[in-house]
Amino acid sequence: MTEARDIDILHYCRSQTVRHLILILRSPSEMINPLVFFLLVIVLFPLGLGPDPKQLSILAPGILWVVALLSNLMICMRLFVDDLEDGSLEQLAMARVPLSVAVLPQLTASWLASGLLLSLVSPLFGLMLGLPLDVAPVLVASLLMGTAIMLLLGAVGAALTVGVQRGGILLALLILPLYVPVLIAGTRSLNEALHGGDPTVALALLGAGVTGGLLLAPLAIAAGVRVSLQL
Amino acid sequence: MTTALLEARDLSIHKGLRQLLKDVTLCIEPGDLWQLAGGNGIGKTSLLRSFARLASIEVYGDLSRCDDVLYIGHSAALKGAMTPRQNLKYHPSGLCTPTDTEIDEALAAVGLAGYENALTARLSAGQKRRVALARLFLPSGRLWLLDEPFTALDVAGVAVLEQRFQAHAQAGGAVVFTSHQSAELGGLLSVLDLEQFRGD
Amino acid sequence: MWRIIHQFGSPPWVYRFCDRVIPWLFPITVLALLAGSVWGLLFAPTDYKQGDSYRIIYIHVPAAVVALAGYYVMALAGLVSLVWRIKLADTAMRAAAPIGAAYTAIALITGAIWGKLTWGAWWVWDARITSMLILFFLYAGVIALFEAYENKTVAARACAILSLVGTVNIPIIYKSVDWWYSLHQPASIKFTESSAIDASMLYPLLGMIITFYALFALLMMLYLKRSLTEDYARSAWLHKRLTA
Amino acid sequence: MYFDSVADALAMGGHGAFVWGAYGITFLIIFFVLLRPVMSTRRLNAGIREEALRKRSAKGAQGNAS
Repeated sequence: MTEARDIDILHYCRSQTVRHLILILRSPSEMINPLVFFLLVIVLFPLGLGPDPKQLSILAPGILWVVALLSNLMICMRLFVDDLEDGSLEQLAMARVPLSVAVLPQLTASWLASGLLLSLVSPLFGLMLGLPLDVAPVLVASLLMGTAIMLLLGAVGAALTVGVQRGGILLALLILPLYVPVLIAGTRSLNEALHGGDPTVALALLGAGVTGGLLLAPLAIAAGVRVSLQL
Repeated sequence: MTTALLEARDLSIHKGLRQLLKDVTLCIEPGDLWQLAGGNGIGKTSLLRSFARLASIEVYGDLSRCDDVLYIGHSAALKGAMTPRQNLKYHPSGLCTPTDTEIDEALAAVGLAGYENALTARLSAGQKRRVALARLFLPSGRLWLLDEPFTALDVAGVAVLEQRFQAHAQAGGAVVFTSHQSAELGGLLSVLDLEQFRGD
Repeated sequence: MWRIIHQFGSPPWVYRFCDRVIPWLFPITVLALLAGSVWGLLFAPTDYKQGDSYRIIYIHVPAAVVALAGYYVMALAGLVSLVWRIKLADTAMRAAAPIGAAYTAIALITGAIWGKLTWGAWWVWDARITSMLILFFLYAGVIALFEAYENKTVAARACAILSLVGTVNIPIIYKSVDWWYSLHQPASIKFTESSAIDASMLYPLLGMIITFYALFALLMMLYLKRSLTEDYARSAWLHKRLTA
Repeated sequence: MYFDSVADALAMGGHGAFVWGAYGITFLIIFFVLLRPVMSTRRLNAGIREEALRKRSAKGAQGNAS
């Protein structure tokens, strides 16, 4: 019984997604904390800007997206840290599927626990900032895609910086500039929806971003993980 | 066409500006048991990792090996929040897709029967090591690359492992491991002293 | 063909090449810089709309153009280092980052000064300036990542990956910033209305752009030579060259 | 020269400080970026030469002793 059985990529991905979901469910605070962070920062804005609902609703798209971006950054900072420390990352690299595929289950699980959750809750936060409820579909749709792109980009940065001391700040420096197009397209879609314009162009661009990100980012993430395993 | 599981020719391993090892030439055939020996810092782990292709950036030279490799490093890739059974079932190396009975048998073989559903975080260091080594009792790769497999094991554990190594070699597999202590592996064991490959 | 490529990968050859070219390129570049500045500052005619403040264009635009090109030089070196594992490409990549960052800084500072004159504010969220600022962060990221790793071989690999990711993203960033700006565009003078720029203004500009490229090449060689000296401090060929 | 006098050229139609300042800062940055590799190459070279010299004299001393 020395021969390892041939493995099926789909089966492998499913089992790894389950692994990461179990881990996330075992420590739910990691999932809840970014949401609480999101809520806290949303609360800070009216306190800093004044409670005028009209002014808040003008700024709401920008606020929501910047905060989503920051909470995404927080998630990316934790992304590979534990796995590098306990050796899971090197075992991932030993898997007989391409590493660029092997990293996807973790990203999927992370996105389900962060991006998806945040997007679904976001209309609530939008209401707090005076956004009308009828832009909620655009808000949710743009965040669903935006968080996915940001997670993919952030994972590239995370893979490159996990092995480094004080990688957190460095990560922010590396990936925040790359988030710019997502931020622009995301806020644009919301602003269009708010002012009776057509948000589909911006949403379509976000969709293109998800596709492009899914195609290219895993290659960069895999290369980055190999670099971090070198240390 | 060779039957070798791993062939290294003139492998040199660097770390930054320093050359750790040079001209490492080694052929590992089915049935081999190799111990990588040498003092601290000579590069045992680095060589093992280069065999595993985990350290590809600073490795120069030819290396060909079979795909069917199991590697266990210093850190065991165990999650404290999962049970030993889950740790083995959803192991990130994904070398095999073991059934629950296979997992239970493997855990029993390393003396962890009854701990299948305990949280791994609650186990002792030696028990955690056993969970990691339980992978050797699952259908798992022809070439084993093991970094210090005997650490944190008691005498009985070491004996179980040595028996397993021999069985694996007889079944046509091969084991490469690093260790400071000498293992009781009968006539099968070859020792590779890395001192002869020390870099400049 | 292969021999030429191989030569480019050979440190002694490159070192000798730099040693031979620098004594020529250095004075030529410095002279061209001075001549171009004098031309732009003193001999080019005044712009009828912006007055003499437009003369900043002769450093601002060349710096901005070469800063962007420099990122592609860096990424290309990164690609070569990733694919062919040529150590010299690592060195070139490491050299390009601080030079590019310096060019970006020049473009940003002169842009701010120009902005103060045209818009009355030191900082305006103009599409080009914003893109330039993001480019600066991208350079800063590469430099910081390189510094963060202790093992410089590994650091170079990480930076190569990052600069390639940046290369894919730069056009997207530029386009999206343009798009963002077009939505919020305030009614003010556009940065360069170069619909029909007069030859007497254009030639010094072209001259300065070429000079800035030459300066980039010169700086690359100086940094390459420096890094080669550092990396091959113990090798025989360098000793022979230095003690001869 | 485009300007009538040196004073005119310095004034730049009232924007003199800005225009000349921009050129000044640019040249300052270029100067530092040029200086850095030149100086550190020089320092490294000196180190290498020194070491080579030391090695040679050590070898010479050894040769004399034997």
